[in-house]
Amino acid sequence: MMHILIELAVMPLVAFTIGMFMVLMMRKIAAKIQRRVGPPLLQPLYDIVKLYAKKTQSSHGLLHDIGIVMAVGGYIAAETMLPVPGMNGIADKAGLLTLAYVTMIPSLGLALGVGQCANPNGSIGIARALTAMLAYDIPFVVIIFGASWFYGSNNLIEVIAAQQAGGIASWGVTKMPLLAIAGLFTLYAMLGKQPFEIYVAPAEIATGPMVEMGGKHLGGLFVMQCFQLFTASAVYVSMFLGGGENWLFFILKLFAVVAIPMSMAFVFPRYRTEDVLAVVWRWPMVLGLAGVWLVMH
Amino acid sequence: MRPENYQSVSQPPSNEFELFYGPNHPGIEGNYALKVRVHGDEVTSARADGGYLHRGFEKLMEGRLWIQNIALVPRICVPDPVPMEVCYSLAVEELGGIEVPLRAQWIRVMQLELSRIAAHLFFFGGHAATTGMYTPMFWGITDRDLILDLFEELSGGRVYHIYNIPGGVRRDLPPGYLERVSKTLDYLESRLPDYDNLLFTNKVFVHRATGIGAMTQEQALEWGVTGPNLRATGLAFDVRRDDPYLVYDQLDFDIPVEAAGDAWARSLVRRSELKESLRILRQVVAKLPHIGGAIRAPIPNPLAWNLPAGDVYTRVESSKGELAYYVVSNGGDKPYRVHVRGPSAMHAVQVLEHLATGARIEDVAQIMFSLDACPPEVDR
Amino acid sequence: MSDIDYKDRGSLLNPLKSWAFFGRPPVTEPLEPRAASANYRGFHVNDWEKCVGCSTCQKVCDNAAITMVRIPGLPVDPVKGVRDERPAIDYGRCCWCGLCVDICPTGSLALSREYVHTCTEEQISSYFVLPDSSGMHGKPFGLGWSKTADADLVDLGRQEMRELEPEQRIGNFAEIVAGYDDQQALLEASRCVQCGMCHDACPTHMHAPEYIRAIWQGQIEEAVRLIYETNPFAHVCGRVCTRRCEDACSIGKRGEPIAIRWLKRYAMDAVPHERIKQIAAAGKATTASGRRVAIVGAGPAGLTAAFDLAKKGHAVTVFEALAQPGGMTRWGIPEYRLPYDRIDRDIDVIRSVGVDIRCNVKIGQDITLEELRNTHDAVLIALGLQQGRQTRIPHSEHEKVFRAVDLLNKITAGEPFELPHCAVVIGGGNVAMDIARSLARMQKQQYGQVDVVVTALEDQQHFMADPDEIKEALEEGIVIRDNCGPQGCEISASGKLIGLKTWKVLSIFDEHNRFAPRYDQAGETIHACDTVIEAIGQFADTSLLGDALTESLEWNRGRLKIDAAGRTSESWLWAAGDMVSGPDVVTAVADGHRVAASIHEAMSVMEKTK
Amino acid sequence: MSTLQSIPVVATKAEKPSGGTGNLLANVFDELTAFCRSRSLFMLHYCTGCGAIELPPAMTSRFDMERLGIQPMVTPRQADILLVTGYVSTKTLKRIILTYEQMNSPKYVIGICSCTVNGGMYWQSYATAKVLADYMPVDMYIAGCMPRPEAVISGLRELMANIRAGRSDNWRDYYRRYDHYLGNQQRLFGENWQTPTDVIGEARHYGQFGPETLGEHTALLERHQTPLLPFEMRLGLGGEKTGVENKGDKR
Amino acid sequence: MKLAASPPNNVSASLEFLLQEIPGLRTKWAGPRRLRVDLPAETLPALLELLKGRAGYVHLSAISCVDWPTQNEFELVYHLWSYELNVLVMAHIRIPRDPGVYLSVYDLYHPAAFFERDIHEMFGLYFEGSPDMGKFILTEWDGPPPMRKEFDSEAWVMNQFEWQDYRPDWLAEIEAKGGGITTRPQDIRKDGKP
Repeated sequence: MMHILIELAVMPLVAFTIGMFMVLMMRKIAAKIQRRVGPPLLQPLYDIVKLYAKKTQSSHGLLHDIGIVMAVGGYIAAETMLPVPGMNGIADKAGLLTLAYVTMIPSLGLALGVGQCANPNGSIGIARALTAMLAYDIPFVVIIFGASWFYGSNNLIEVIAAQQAGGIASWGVTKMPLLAIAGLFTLYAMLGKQPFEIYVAPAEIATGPMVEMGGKHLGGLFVMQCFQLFTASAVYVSMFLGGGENWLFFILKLFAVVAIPMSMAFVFPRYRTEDVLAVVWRWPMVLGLAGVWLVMH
Repeated sequence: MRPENYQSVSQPPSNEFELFYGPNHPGIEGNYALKVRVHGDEVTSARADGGYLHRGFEKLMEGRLWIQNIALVPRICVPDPVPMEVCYSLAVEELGGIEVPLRAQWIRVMQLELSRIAAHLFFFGGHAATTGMYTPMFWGITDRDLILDLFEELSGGRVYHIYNIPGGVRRDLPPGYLERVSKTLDYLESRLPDYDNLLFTNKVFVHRATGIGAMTQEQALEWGVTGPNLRATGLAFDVRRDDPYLVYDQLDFDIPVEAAGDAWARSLVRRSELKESLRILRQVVAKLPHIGGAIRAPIPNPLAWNLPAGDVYTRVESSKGELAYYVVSNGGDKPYRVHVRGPSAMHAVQVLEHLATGARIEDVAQIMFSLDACPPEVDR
Repeated sequence: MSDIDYKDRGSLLNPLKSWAFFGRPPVTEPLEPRAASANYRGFHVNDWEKCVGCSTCQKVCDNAAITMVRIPGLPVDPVKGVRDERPAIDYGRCCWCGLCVDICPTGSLALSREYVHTCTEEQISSYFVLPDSSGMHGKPFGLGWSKTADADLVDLGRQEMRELEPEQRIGNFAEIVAGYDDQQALLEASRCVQCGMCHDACPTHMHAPEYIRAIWQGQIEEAVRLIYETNPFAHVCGRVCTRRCEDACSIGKRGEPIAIRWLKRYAMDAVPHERIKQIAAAGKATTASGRRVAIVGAGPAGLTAAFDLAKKGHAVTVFEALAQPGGMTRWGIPEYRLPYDRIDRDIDVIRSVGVDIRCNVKIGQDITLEELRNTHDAVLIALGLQQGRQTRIPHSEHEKVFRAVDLLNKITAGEPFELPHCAVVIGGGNVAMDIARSLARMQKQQYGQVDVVVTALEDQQHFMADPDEIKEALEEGIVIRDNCGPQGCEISASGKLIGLKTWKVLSIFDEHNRFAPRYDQAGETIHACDTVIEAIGQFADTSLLGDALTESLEWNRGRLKIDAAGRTSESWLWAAGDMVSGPDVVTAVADGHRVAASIHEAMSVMEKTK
Repeated sequence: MSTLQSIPVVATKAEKPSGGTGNLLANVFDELTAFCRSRSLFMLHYCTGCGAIELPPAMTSRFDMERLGIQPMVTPRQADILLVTGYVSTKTLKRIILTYEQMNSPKYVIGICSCTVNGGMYWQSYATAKVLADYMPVDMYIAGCMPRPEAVISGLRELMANIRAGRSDNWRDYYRRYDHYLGNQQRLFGENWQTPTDVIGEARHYGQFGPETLGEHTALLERHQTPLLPFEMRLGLGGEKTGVENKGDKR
Repeated sequence: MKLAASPPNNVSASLEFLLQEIPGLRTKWAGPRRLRVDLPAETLPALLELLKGRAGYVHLSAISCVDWPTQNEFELVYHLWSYELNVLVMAHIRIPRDPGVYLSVYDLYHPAAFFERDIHEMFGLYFEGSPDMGKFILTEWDGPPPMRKEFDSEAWVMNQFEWQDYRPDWLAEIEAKGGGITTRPQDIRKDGKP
């Protein structure tokens, strides 16, 4: 029991740390394409510490605070369901579908918090965020369905074990390439970077949900971003890239998975909202359904 | 006196709400504001709100000597200051009957075109950034900086050159300057394919920009649109060719046009214009070494310089459109009246209001940036 | 116009080509500020050695960013046009346009290549700086935007004055200088930067910047009014002033100074005489004070004092020994430099305010000073230097050896004298030039050719005379032999003067800066001539004071001792003019004002105590 | 402004527990926050004047502010630095004050260009405010018209050093001498000027209350102030409008 | 402008011929492409209609207002450009300063709306029929129309604002030695002394 408790504490910490470096990687990739140096190594940490150390905080009320707690808490809960090398947490109690649900909590929490901020930009932003969630969650569920069908389980521990049994040949990406591509696409949309960055959109709606966030609220969102990057990539790695045999490979896989959308993000503008729906419901859905069809036959 | 930002919040009808674009908003160019009323995603009405950059230039200029105003005029349009200086100088020269030496005229053309390139590079970045793509901005501003380096070497100032003076220019070219201009031109030319790859052939960008803020040529003429925005609707008019000043009639350049009149066409026109400016600069660099002589016509002691009474309307083609100065002298040592007709005065107010109405929220910023509106020109 | 692929639809893959930049180094500059370009407009530097505190930068500054600060300990020299003021710059106003640099008359101001200055709110006073050559933070960054020849906003060249050509002027006494026409005057006046150095340098502190500005604005009468505020000898000073103002002019630091004298002349000539009289009379006291002042000598000093006192309502009588008023300006200056009708006009203006001038009254003979003292409330003696100094070289007592002032007097009076065929002038001052050139004109008229030699101790660069005078003299055919120390007149056996013997001068002053010329005998020259004219200086004839008064007055090195206001040790007697201040028209005018003020004050006191 | 000299130099490191009472952990924590604050500065993306034109170069590749941890942020809530880039017209000044009051402390104001110090080249203009420090405390000035990107970066580095050393604390001054700043604002905007932020309430809440927080000008404010209507949320959640806190409530 | 090619003779002739239809109108060529037209205020709409309808003057480049308090008049200058003729017509009219009302030309030229609004703000001149005479730039200004000649901006500023009070060390040192500021910039300005 103690063992589980420690894991429950450590897993989010690990996720946060890795996520922070993913944020750094993202900013470094941007810097590289933009021909500049970019931020120093611990910049994401400085940002978060600074935000939490703000001396005055502008809270718009209880729901504003709770919303952020929900956003971060949802991901913390998700981390405990994501097996990492050596730690399974409560992964065997929660399946992929649970995970999919849990990862929706942050968006809903955010919606709650932003709602109380009563800034029209925030409201538009959260509407867009929920639309985006709607967009990527449907192919995501299809992919989960396909993968679960294939592995015969939606328990991630079993899914990972099944993949690790036969090396690369038994990875989801080789067994179900169509689903893997659809998954990558969905992951891209999930991360919400250009061209799917519809809900932050500084030039349009002044960073949308974040518009009224400052201090610890914004810090919470920064933490959430770290978790989000880790969660999305860890889910993908677990489903298609054989999970983590050991920490080294696991981290390499995680970063590789995140690096692909990040490298594309900075050379594209963002779509309009309906374009996101159109694109995400078309390509990953078609690929996903085809993949499911293949898996089922 | 409560700021009206807060006053009107609860007023719109229940199915609409009001959004403030600016003055503190990344979707607005400079310090400017646009109040839009939104129904769902669609803008039902838009009101421009200027004056945040109002300094009363026209009043200030009435209180300063003819020469002191050269420091003031570039501030009227910060991203593209040279046309301001040149246009003012041309007006003063015409009033005073001063013949500008040929060499100074060629140097002015060089500056004008360099400034145009700098402004267009700025524009690409800004336009791309409104659609969420920041890399062109980073590239554009970095490449623009090389032009600022050239300006710094020429005039001692990166942004405010204050280099044109009634009668000519203030300093001669530094030694070896034209070679460095040439080198920068080479570099910029080598960068154009990168911009094409990243921006002008970017499927998502094309998708985002096509059809946005479209106007027909008739509408454009009705609303007083000028410059690249007018050329994007298919009318090949350019003050440089059709109302020539300086030595533009001795230069060989084309006037790029596009037919669509939308944000994409406006971007493409500027892209082609940038190439034309490079072409003009090549000609200037080739020609300038063969033009000797003074760089400035003798002007009297600026502290005691009366210009004959009269009025004059000078126009130049700035990167934003038709820039004009109406200068009146009553025979004194200061202008009696200066009226600055900034091209953005049209673009940022009624054209923007027209185009934004009926547009989608996500396109409002793009419409403003694609018009390349420069708020200080509106506010003055 | 399409010259790109996928123009209408775009491509998804093309943007990915930008991944090439993963393999390229960043273009980011190091954090430390780069060196600015060679003519960068950074913070100001000011070469205090060159700066004269003229404040022209302050006037051109469109942002009102420049404050003039007086710094004790810096050299001050109004005569050379140097003030102990330096510009301080408010970087809360400055826009670094560099107009101050381009207009700086001395070229002392420049912008450096330094451009970083940051401070907190407590240190905001660091935005107000007094630039010197060390740079804003004491670190050298090198000069950036500085003055270049083709970018000078100061107009260094003077309007060309039309003059008679040498061949046109040599045979007559017509005025050489034509004067400016309207256009020229306007252009010349527009060169002025209104620094006021001329005002400071002028002995009588004429409002030169103001009247130049008035001329530029076309308000000539206003200019005349301003001139008359400080100088009733306006016509005279418009022609023959020693123009200290132009020596001080800040434009003259690098170029030709403003032709202040010619502008004054232009203003005076452009306004009708009757109008000038009205302007000059403006401000005259409407009631008579009942006080009577006697002034001895109708020269510039005496008449200026008379003008001032008469305007204050005092009854002024001027006694002049010679036939016409004007003093040395009439009797000492040749007509080609100063036509007599111009002196007459000045005097007419002075008379028009109520000054009574009595000529041909010799004090000491016709009337004594004691009598004047008894009949007047105050007496001013304002004598000119009418007596020429003598060299006292051997044979200088010969009848063919003259004093220049005596000859000039004769020429003015039209008295006949034997015109020399061949004259040698001793002296290198303006008087020497005057007599040489006057003689040359007469020679040309009478003999058809010029034969005048000017010898002087100094070399030609250091002559006391105006360079213009020397140049014109040479043009007129006068021979100048410098570095010649007169040693004696050569007398022929028949007692005729045949020449002047000079030795070559090695040096004029000894190491203590005392006058002690050393000669080289080897350089002995005999200048053949039939007349020698001494023009080595003048002195005043104070014999009219009478022995008793001479005895009771205090003296100082041969000159009357006066206090700062011009009062002698006798409380009823004031002295002014060349006799106390040395030969100079404008100084005499200044003297006149000073004693007039003093006399007026003394009489006001008398009024009260009565 | 003539009162400049009377501004007390705010005590450095006022937050630090004094003397021996501070334990090691607290000191380390303070050091860490000071360090992170200095290394992570979000500047508000607000182009108030012409100096803003040199910020894009400073932010972009050539001078890359991000390597110092400085990045632009879009809304005042997120930002630490308010860059006042040059002249502020009266109209803009109102927005800047609103913006400043909405930012979370510690916040820093940087006055760029001549115009923020003494009116700059628009000193004769009827439309611009002249001395920025009259209306809000300024932490750093950068000279130039406009300063080059290098100068901007030098100024920011100077600010970072000050923050690191715990010196840049002028934001407290706004709370402690609110009456002074409000007085100047009222002089320019009229006496019925009010902002939606309850500065006095915040000062009390965060322990920044000083003897000069209240005064004649705040008394005037109370007299003229009209309660700001709470923004009606149509979702029925209630709550307040952006940054609007009803001033009457907290007293 | 000097280098500009003159418009063909027939253009200038036909333009002048056309303009003869307007009574009380004087023309003057101010440059090769600049035709100055002075006309009574009441005939301006007719001129604009003529130019727009018959000479292709579709572009209203600007409306400039000049205040002539000594004549108690406002001068309005309509700068019109024809994309066909490439000649700028500057139509000058004078209207009395009081009451300062004129007709809007918005119906003919939409850009007039901006310029008329601007002139209304800056000069207080009212245009009847203009779509919007509300404030745009000077929304927070309650003084007189600032561009009028009688409004002295510098005096107003000196009265309204205080300035930075610098106390640099060097100045204190100099003052201790007996020197100090002699001429402040405002001392040399004729108008607007504080």
